[in-house]
Amino acid sequence: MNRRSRVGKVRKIKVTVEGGWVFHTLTFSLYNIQEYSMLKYIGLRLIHSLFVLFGLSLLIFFIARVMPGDPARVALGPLATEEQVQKLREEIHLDKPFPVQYYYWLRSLLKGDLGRSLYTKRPIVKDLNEYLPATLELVLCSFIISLVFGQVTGVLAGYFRNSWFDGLSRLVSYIGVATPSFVMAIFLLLVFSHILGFIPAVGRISIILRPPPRVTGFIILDSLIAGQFKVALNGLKHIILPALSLAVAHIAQEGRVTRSSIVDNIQKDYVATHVVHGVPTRSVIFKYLLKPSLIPTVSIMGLDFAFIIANAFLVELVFMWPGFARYAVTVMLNKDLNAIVAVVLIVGATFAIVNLIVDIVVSFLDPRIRLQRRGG
Amino acid sequence: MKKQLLYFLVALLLIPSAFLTASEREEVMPEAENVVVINGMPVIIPDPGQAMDWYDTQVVYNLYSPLLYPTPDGKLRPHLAESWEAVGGMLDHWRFKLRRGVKFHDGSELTAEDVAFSMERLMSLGKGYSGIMGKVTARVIDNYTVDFVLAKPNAVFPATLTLFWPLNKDLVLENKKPGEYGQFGDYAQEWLNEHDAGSGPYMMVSHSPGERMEATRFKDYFLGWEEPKPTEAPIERLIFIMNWETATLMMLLKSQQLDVEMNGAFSRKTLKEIVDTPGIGLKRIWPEVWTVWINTTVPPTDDVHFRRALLYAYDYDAIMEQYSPYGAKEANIIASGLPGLVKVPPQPRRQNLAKAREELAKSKYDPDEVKVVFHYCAGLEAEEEVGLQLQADLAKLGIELEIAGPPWPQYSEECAKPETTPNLTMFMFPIVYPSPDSFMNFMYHPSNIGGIYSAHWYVNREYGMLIDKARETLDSDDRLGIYEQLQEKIASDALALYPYEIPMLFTTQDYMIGPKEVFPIVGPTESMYNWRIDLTKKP
Amino acid sequence: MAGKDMKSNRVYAKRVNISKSWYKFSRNPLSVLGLTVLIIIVLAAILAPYITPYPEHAGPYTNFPESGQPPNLRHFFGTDTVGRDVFSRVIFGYRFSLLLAVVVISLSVPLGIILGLIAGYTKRKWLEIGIMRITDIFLAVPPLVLALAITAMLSPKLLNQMMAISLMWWPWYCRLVYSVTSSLRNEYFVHDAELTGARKGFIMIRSILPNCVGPILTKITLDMGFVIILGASLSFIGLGVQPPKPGLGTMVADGAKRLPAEWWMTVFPALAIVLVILSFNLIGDGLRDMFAVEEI
Amino acid sequence: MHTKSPLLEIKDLSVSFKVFEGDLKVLNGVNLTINEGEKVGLVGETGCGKTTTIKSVLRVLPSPPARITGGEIFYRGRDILKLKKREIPSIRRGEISAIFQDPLTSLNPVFTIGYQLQEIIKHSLRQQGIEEVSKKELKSRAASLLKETGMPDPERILKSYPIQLSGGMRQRVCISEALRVTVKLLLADEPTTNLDVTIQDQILRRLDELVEKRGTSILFITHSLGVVRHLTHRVYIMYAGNIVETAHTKELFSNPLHPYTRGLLKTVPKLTGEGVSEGIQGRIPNYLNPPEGCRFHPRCGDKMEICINKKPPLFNQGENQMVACFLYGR
Repeated sequence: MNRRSRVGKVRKIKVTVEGGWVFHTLTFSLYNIQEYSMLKYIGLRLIHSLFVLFGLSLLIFFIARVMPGDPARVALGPLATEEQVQKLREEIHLDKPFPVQYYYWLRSLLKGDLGRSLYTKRPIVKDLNEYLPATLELVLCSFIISLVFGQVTGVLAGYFRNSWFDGLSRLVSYIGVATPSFVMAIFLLLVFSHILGFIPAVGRISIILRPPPRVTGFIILDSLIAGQFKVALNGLKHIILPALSLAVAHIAQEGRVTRSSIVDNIQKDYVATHVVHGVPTRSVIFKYLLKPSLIPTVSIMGLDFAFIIANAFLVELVFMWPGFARYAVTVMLNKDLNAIVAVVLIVGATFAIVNLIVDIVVSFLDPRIRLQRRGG
Repeated sequence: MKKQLLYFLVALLLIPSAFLTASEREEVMPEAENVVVINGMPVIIPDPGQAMDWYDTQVVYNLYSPLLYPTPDGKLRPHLAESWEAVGGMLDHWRFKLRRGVKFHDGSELTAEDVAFSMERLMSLGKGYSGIMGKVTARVIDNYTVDFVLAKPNAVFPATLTLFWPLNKDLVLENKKPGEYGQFGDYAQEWLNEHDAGSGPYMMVSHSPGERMEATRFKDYFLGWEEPKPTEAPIERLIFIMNWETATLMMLLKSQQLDVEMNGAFSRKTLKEIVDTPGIGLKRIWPEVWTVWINTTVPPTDDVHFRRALLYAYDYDAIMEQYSPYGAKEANIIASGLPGLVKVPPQPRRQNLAKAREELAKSKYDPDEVKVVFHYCAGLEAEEEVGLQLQADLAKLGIELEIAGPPWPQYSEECAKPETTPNLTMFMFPIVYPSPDSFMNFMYHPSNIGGIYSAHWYVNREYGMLIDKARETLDSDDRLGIYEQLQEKIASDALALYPYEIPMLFTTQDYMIGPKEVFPIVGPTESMYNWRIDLTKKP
Repeated sequence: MAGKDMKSNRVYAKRVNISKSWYKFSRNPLSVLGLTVLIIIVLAAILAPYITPYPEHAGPYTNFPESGQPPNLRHFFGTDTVGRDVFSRVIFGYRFSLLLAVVVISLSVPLGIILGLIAGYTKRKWLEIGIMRITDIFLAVPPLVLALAITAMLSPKLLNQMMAISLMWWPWYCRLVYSVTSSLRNEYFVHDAELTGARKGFIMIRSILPNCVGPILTKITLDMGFVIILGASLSFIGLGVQPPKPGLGTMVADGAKRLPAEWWMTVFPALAIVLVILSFNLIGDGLRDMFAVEEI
Repeated sequence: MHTKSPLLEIKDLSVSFKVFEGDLKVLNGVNLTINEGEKVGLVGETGCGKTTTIKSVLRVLPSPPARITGGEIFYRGRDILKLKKREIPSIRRGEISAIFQDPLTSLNPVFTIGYQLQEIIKHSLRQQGIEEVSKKELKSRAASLLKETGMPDPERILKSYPIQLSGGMRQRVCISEALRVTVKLLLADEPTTNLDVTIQDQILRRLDELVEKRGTSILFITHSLGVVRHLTHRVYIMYAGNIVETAHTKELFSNPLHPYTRGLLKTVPKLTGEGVSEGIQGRIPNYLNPPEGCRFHPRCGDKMEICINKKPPLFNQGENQMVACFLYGR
């Protein structure tokens, strides 16, 4: 125990296979949540994340450095003269050795400057400010969809286990998990937009509509704030298909985890105790059964969120969603070094924060984690 | 109880699907009449000092006015400048008299001050089309006269000014941010990404890069808006969108959500579908020369006989026939639509396997022992087709052709060095400014060799001398003579295979009238001043 | 529970009894179906040059008059825009997908296992900390994002794709093995082995590794599916198998341009991807039952 | 001392569990009666069907796989098995209550003790027609319940989660839950098996006191004859889904009749959870294909021919003793 505590303790290792999905629930954390006060714990985790992000930036920088290729030439295009290219190379320190480049980058990062994108020719911070909300809107939306639908189907399938509904949800889950989100996107696009013509296929709102004044960057919210309900509804319709194609796999996944957790818990004595003591069925299912059953679902949510973001990289391409993920793919394809580092770090930071939130939420849901005495 | 609960919850799951059934159509009804939606490319840089890609140029032609304008037959006509001359016959000193009463979008008048400032800005930034013009110093002579002094004599200089769009000096300086250009700050580069400072037929309303740009009609445009016929209307509002998914674009076109598509990278199948779809059609715009560069520095294509053998082996008609309904025709070293084109005899234009074998026999390579590599830009099916056709043809000579289609950034980067450039690389070249120099200087001048514009890597001092000589020749007929001489030489060196030339194809709704004039260079045709809407056909 | 603990602290992993394992596996008919489908797919991919109707269509080949044909008897899945048989290309596409999966797994799993064993077993803190912190860095972003960045920075080739994905994959195994190892590190049977003077490598491989076999095998099966998804995703963006070689993701992306009119160019390759992943997942479920992977 | 009117009467209850291989006939015609105010013990080996019996009474048998194949359960004259679903909670809330074997798992780990206890009290009070109870009132009721069971510092306990309590404390909480209102019948399923011996004793005494005080009937399920001897008036001995013998506690211990009971008594006081080690050879039978006739016959030292073919009914032996064995009748 003492030997390990310096290194971090593996809190829980679980490789669960359910409905064709493997959950890498390797919740490994350097710090035991029960060893510290909440504030201190958050602080330590953030410091750890900073360290990881630092390593990540070093890794990307290193890879970019050893790769062949000339970002400056790519950025300026075929018509640029050699002097123009050379000038740009100096401007972005491409002519300097690796440590010096990294030093310059780190120095400007501390000033809150991520450098300029060679592709959009704008400060990257500005690009992120522009594109990130669109992706967050999409990801949150699909996160909510997968949460709600996953929970409901999971609870139903667990409670009515071995019924037709359970069978159906199992079938859907197999297919949902085996279908990559970009394939799902194309199928949904084909069916709902091309064949049925129900739903608009591209962008955040219809082309001729003017986006509402930006407040949050979330078009649906912004148009509600501006009182443009038509635009909000239009935005909602546009977000359905991409959000759904991101969500399907996770609906399937969360549904299966919730189901197995419900099935686990429903056989526990305490459920019988509640029933025997006359607690109404509704309370038993939606309170006493759901809360403990939620714990495994919530603890895979951080990973879920990360996968939704990653899948958004492709889904945004299919739906021409003008978001961060499409921007990320474009800068990657264009070898826009600064922007690549920035987008990878943003994804890493988001992931770290979401994971931290998830861990805290789980510890609140599960007093066993929060209150367990050390060494138990 | 259990069952009821189940049914209730299943119904709950189904509620969102009610959304799916609501119709899209009624919501898309335009707010204002005459909205035209145009498709462009991902990020547009609508700043004349930085614009470089043809997508930028298309947009800039709508927001700004160039100093000189091309004519549909590839010559020059006055625009912001009323007249121009080489001062004292010296080709390195040009004087331009400006048109009076030209208004910028903020109502202020365009003066020599603005023009000179814009040229200085272009030169200091060193971006965009500045490379094409060379080193230029601007001098204000009076309010409406400006002199440009060049580092090297250049008879073609006026033609390059179709790519020079003066900006509103006061507005630019008002909106500069601190930057590396001293008192000029950043030359308002950032501001100009999302605003305009021009005098063109349209004014920018909003721009979110990579997503959408909107512009409205500038009523005080100096060329004036002719009284429209009762059945026609000028276009009031432009919306540029950035989308390149073929299936999506087709859907937008068919549902009339997209009026003009000028990205133009559709495959043959899609083109056919467009022609067959009622309500939309194709418009032929500027010509593009489809070019397969042959790298002359790597084996086996460093042997001129081997190169010639390739040119004779290719079956030109096979693919051209497929595209002839869309205007494909034989290609030449420079694009048709330019004065000075010669149909050069040494350039093969028919498959001739006997001759190919003959040339192959003269070459130092044994066809069985060599491999030829062909690269094209990923996603461009029409380019892949050429490669596949060539592969089949070369197989008849026993030559193996390897085909690959790397994505654009990798592709253009490969072509930055002779040793990484594949044997064959395929591109489409439009005319950038109305002169054969637009093809010659960047493709064959020894000082410009390298990159996609000259992935043949053939350095020939004589070419350079001839190009420079043409630039020093004032008389245009003499100049064209030099270009003709040059083309013959180039053809005999077998630097490129030309599958065909085809006009850029825009897909438009049938209710779009236009373009009134078709220009051979990129940009002016796409100025929406050139287009109208037929109110009788628009639903 | 009490009885189980009392029995012994020796290796929990049971000796693999093939017929018993098969019995457990085959109790789930879906897993057997998955295995059958997978075997068919693998055989088809291996024998592709002999069994596909038009093997030459998997490479550079054009036949414009035949292009854009809907599915028919001569072309089960129709033809693409240059007249190549989609069915033949799908089968050849499986070759690249499976190859990718096999290479990635066989590169990353041994690396992950070795590093995980070392990190979990070693007494040198710096080594343990070092290895685990490096896995942290690789696991800090979803594998798709980092693999995409790396493949894009390298040139797009199948080989680079393999390298990039392998680089993303070993940390999962490293962490899995590490956590098992470090939890068994102080068990009696490990101490016993140490007291008998066995070499460290021997202890790691003979005493500790067998405890990881179940989860690792299950994870491998499911990861095959994951890697195929990842590969298809990358080649959907154009960073995988280069045309004219058929990559399943590339075919989906190319075909998508012709939606909805010529749907078969997209739908069949897409379904092919779903099918192979589905069969891996079904097998994974069966393996889970077989090893009864529970909380370790 | 206690009235003779039956409170709970189980008649010929048969329950089987459907599993992949077939039907497990776990209960094979169980007969059991509890009178008002009576303390009854139900003794048998692990796996003989004790828990299934009380789960049937409480109607919480997991179904499927369990199925009641025959019999009736009368509670104050009403057949519980024929009650409609919505009528059941009223019985659970005020009439019959239960304590389960494992205090560790019978409390919900993610809610505080106070929350769980108060909600149960609330529903039971509602059943008695007391609709609105203030939170404060609920809390003080919960606290006093805990106090009754001998819990120190009930205020703190209410705010705790089960994980923070020791086994004995948890079982006290369970007892509080079960005795939240004055119930008629308490089914206690091995309430102290998982606790250590000193605490067992304390808790059993406390439970006994509480039951006495309230006049509640209790069915003690246990495998410990010691517990039965001290706490109950009457005992049922169960073997493999059958009641094999019943008698007043004293009579049973002085004069056991059934061979199984006799074997059982020989093991006292070394009884552990590991089955009957000394007295009786063999193990409890497989429910998939239970022996024909008397289910005990394969292990019985006194078996006769008839035992192999015919299931013995309960024969009256004296006033209060009944035994299911052909040794005592035909």
